[in-house]
Amino acid sequence: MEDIVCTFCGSVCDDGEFDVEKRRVKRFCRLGSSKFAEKERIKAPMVEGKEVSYEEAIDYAVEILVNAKHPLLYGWASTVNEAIRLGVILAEKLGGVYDQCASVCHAPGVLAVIEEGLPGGTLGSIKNRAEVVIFWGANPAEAHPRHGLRYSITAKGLLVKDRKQRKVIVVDVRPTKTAKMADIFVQIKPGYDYAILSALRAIISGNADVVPKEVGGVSKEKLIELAEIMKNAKYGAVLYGLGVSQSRGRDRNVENAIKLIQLLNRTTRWIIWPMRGHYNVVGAGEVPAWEVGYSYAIDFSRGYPRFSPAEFSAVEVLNRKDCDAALIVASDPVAHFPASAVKYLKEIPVIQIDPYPNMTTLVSKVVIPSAVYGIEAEGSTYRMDGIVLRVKKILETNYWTDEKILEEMLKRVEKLKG
Amino acid sequence: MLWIKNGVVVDPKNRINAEKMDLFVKDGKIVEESKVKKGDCKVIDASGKLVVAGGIDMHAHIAGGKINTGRVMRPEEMRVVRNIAGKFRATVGRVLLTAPAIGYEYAKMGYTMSFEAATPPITSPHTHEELDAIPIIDKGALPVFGNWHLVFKCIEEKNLEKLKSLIAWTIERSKGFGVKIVNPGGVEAWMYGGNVKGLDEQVPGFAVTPREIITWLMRANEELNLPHSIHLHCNNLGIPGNYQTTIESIKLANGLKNEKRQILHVTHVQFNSYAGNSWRDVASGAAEIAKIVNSMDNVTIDMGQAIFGHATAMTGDAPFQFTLHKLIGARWSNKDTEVETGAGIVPIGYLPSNPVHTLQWAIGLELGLLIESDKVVLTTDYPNGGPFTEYPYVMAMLMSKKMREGELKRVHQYVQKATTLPSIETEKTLYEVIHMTRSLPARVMGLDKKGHLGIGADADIAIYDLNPLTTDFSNEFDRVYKAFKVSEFTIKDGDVVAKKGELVKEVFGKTFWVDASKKVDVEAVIPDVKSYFDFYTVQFSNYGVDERWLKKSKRIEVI
Amino acid sequence: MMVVELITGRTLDQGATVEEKLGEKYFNAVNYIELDEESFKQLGLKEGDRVKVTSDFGEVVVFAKKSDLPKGVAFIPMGPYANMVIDPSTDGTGMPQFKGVKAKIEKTTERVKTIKELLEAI
Amino acid sequence: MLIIKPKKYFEVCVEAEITPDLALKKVEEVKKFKVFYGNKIVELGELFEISKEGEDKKIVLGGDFSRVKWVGTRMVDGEILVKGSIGTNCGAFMRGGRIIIEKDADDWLGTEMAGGEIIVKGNAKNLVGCAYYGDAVGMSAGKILIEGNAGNYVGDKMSGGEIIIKGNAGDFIGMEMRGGVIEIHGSCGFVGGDMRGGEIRIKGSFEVLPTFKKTEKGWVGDVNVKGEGVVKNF
Repeated sequence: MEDIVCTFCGSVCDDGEFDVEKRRVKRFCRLGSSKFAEKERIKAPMVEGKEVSYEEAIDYAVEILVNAKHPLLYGWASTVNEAIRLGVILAEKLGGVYDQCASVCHAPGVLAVIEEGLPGGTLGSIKNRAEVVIFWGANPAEAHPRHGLRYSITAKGLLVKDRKQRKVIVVDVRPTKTAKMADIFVQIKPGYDYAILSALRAIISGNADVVPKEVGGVSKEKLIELAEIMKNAKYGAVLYGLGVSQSRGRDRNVENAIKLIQLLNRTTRWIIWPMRGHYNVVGAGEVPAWEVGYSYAIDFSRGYPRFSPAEFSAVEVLNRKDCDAALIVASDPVAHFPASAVKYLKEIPVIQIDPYPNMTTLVSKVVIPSAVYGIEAEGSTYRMDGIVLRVKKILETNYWTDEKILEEMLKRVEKLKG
Repeated sequence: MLWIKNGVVVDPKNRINAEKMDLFVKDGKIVEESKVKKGDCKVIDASGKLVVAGGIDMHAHIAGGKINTGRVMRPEEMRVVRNIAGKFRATVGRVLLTAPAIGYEYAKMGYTMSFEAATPPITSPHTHEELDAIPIIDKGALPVFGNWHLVFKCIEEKNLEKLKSLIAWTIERSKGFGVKIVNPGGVEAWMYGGNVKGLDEQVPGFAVTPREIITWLMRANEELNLPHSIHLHCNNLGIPGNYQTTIESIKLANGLKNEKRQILHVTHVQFNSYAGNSWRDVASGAAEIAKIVNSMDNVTIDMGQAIFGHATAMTGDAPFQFTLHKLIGARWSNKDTEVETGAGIVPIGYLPSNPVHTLQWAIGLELGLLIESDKVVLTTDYPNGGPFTEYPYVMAMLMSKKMREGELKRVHQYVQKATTLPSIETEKTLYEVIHMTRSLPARVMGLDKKGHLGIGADADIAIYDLNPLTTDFSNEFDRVYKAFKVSEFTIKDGDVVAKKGELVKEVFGKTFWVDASKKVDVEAVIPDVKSYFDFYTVQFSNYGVDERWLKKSKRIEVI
Repeated sequence: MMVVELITGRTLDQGATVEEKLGEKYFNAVNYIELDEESFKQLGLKEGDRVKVTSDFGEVVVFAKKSDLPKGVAFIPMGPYANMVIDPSTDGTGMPQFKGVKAKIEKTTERVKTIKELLEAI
Repeated sequence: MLIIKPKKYFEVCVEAEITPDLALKKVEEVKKFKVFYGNKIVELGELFEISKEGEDKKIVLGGDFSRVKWVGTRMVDGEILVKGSIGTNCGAFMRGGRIIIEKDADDWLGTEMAGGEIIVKGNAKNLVGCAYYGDAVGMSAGKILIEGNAGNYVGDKMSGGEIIIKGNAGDFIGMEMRGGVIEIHGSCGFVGGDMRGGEIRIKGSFEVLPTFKKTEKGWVGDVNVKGEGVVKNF
């Protein structure tokens, strides 16, 4: 089968070739190939370690959720929009909290968008037009291995034809694998992204005189050089990663970078975009945005949606012990949340829906295995730049899809809630 | 089955003006009396009430990347709670509404169809996912063509057949409804930080001009004979002096004719009707625009009325959005979309104390009043000019000089010298306003089962607590406004969905799209399309929307 | 003993094994700390030795790995080991600080816990 | 004076928009006041012991209120005395009166406050006197005094009023500030990014951004927004 869509990272490559006999995918990177490889699965639905039917597991799960005062519904980045939509409606009906993986990933970027907007473009604009690409706190060589080839570094575009016509700059706190592919590497002191961005804005707007000799471990000369490259590019792109959104300054770093892009657009063209992680983490934000107005950290306890990351992001809900049950779909918070949050997850009833056993399985009271989207089921997903791709069904399975499981849950919840 | 008894019907398409009559509905259609068993009918007593077809919003931004980014960047818009979760969905939104809120609010107002006015073909799957999430109303979406490299290429080659094939292929792939053109050439120029300033300025990197883009797409559209004409957002939007560009663009329709509908629809013309040289001496060019539109028999427009209060500018006109961001210093989102097009989003508000905003408000009304009712559709270009929920305000204003006089007193007096609004005596009749909100948009979009109440029409019906036979529309404007805000009954495909502003049933409407792929040899353009896919970031086979993905597809085949 | 600025992040190995979290490969992909050569010397470490990482928020024992890092910066792949010591507070943003946490590093003879043991200890 | 004490440990947070107006009502009426216990709407009396002493417009919150949110929101006068700690959004949109918190305050204290006074005897967390997401202006008038430490993002988009922190403050203080005063007796991280006006006084150490000019008045900036805010030691 051709033109298979990858369901690993936010690059969502759609040019894979799948050999059904050998169960192997061609053309994808190591991460994509691992996604399509055969792995250990959760064998059957389980309640407290005992195998049960799907219906029994769903009944049990729904009882927990309906009786909860404030259930947390978390995950969603590795499933399709159809399932996410049901998850959002379920959270609304249950009066719970909807939160998604971005809240420990790129969500600070959303806060920045609220402050300043998002002057961006699709990956195709970068591939075809960007003569300068800056990876800021992003390491696609390890997190999005084919990004450079398909969209940003060696991608062959219409106006920017190849690598020679494109300048690649990496700004990071360490010489990453991506930094080694760059024309220029700017190594900065951890925690100084904000200050450096402020300095660049000052230099570009003609206030270089106030900028001190060194900012965040970077000399003023180097900053001026960087500013000149940015000003002189006909079309440039800043692609930022978790180095910006997970470190000191978080949303403020992104906000400052957006302000820099706004400034550059007064004289030339620049765009900025986050290097989103999971294949459908964008969908996990887009779907709730059209269904209920916000993209993450959404509370429905009052019967209508409210947004507050300081209170309703999953880590805060858990740190504050502000939930009494959790439904985890297509995610592994036990592996990826700080220990304090994991500690509380261990204390409350957890329901998991996932194809694969993971650390969250170990703390879950109800485990419901699901089909793997992109291999065993189809559905729509959003690439990191919001371009929609339909992941495909290649193989048959007896596992239920997330969509079917959630639909059954929703039916039961609606019945119980009247 | 439904029997709507004793209503006072206004149905301009069928030349019915305030006649007392009964309507019958069966299987979602309006049928003859003989087709129903009256005993089995649910009866709605519409005595002394106005019965009209469901309203049609032919140009709004209701789904897709733009409005959704708007929602994410404006949580303050989302704090207005409209419905608490219960039997129906929780809905929120001040002007920017969630998808369920869009469906519910249209329905409560007696509107039953709305078109998403601009979707880049590559993002059409997103647009359709959002359209599918909007309950009750019927929907459609217009893919954009005016800045697409492939379109430029066909025009450069002067190959009309290829262009026709490209349009047919794109509309089928994107499940689109027609050909939208946004600032032709200007958005491509924006990729280099520029814009195009006139119809004859060459688009950077291409041997084409906006004039050629419009003309060629118009010709291709006509040869394909699509239900809708080209749908043009003119160059120079939002720039003082732009009314001349608009007039020149309108003239491009000269010489072409279509039996059923216009050749050219120019959209949200309010934003393209500015005289003057700068924001300091900006004035209305609406009278000139009205003159040219009235003089032509193949051009229609919609108003793009500005409503005082909050709004969000969102359009494919990316360079304009950046200009707006610089002008007012507000947040700014931008989306350069592959080699297809671009878009931008900026929060705005219209204040009656601001001379420019007041001018915009007045120009919309001038257009609505000065242009013949058979050529101007009521829109706010939601959410650019403001909320669609204020259509009743515009309807009432068009029908009452007295209401306008009252409003003119509370706004910035700049409008007195900069517009003709204070001197306009015209009061549109109810018949005209119903036409402007129902039968006309249906005709403009080429929908023969919509916008009227004749036998065979879709049973999309609105009943208002307003007796046209006894209402003084000039003086009772407040009552008129309130009556149109909230329908007594809204009926969608024969189902009563809302009653006195309360939702009673949630249904899902259809998505209308046009299939002209049999009309031309689509294969003629495929090699070119495929060669362009080297510059796309998705595979050719993964581009577009399959019909089975749509919740409720309504394919309109063009033969 | 020395104090470092600890960062976490994705690696190819972590990514390629992320759907097999209860397996050996994932364990190996996330249970180490990268330090620069000088820090290695300073702590008297050789590749594969164990170090104890202690921050204000917890402690964890991981294997030591030499890497091309600036002095004073240490890296643990994102995952359960890193999460024992990162700062869980979100400072009002909803996002814990996964990058840039002060941590104390010392050579140890303590065992590296398995993933299950790690979870039990929380 | 109304005295309110929790009856039990709350399994999830409670949202109780209590203002001193309640102190003027009869106890029976106060007991019926609606609060949110997770997704359940319950009566105040179901979760709290309520008693009344005298008629003054004052509420005393005894016991632990650290899991109770939105106390004192939109209050215009009177007094709330919190004997322990308080939950998030305390004193949001407050226009007058006084809130005294004897222990700690959680995030979003005094958000968009437009008058009145908040005194925290312990520590405050993040987003003190800020604007809610999407809003253009933070605290515009009134006074917040924190005797202990405060977290990140203090006085974001603040346009007036005064925030005094006797201990340390966190990072990113007075960002996009337009007016008013922030006084920190201890130390803090970055201050005044994109500050347009107002004054930030710091006794201890802090980090100056590279977009401030050193003048006799102190550090003036932020030049990126042609700002005239002042950051200085005192």
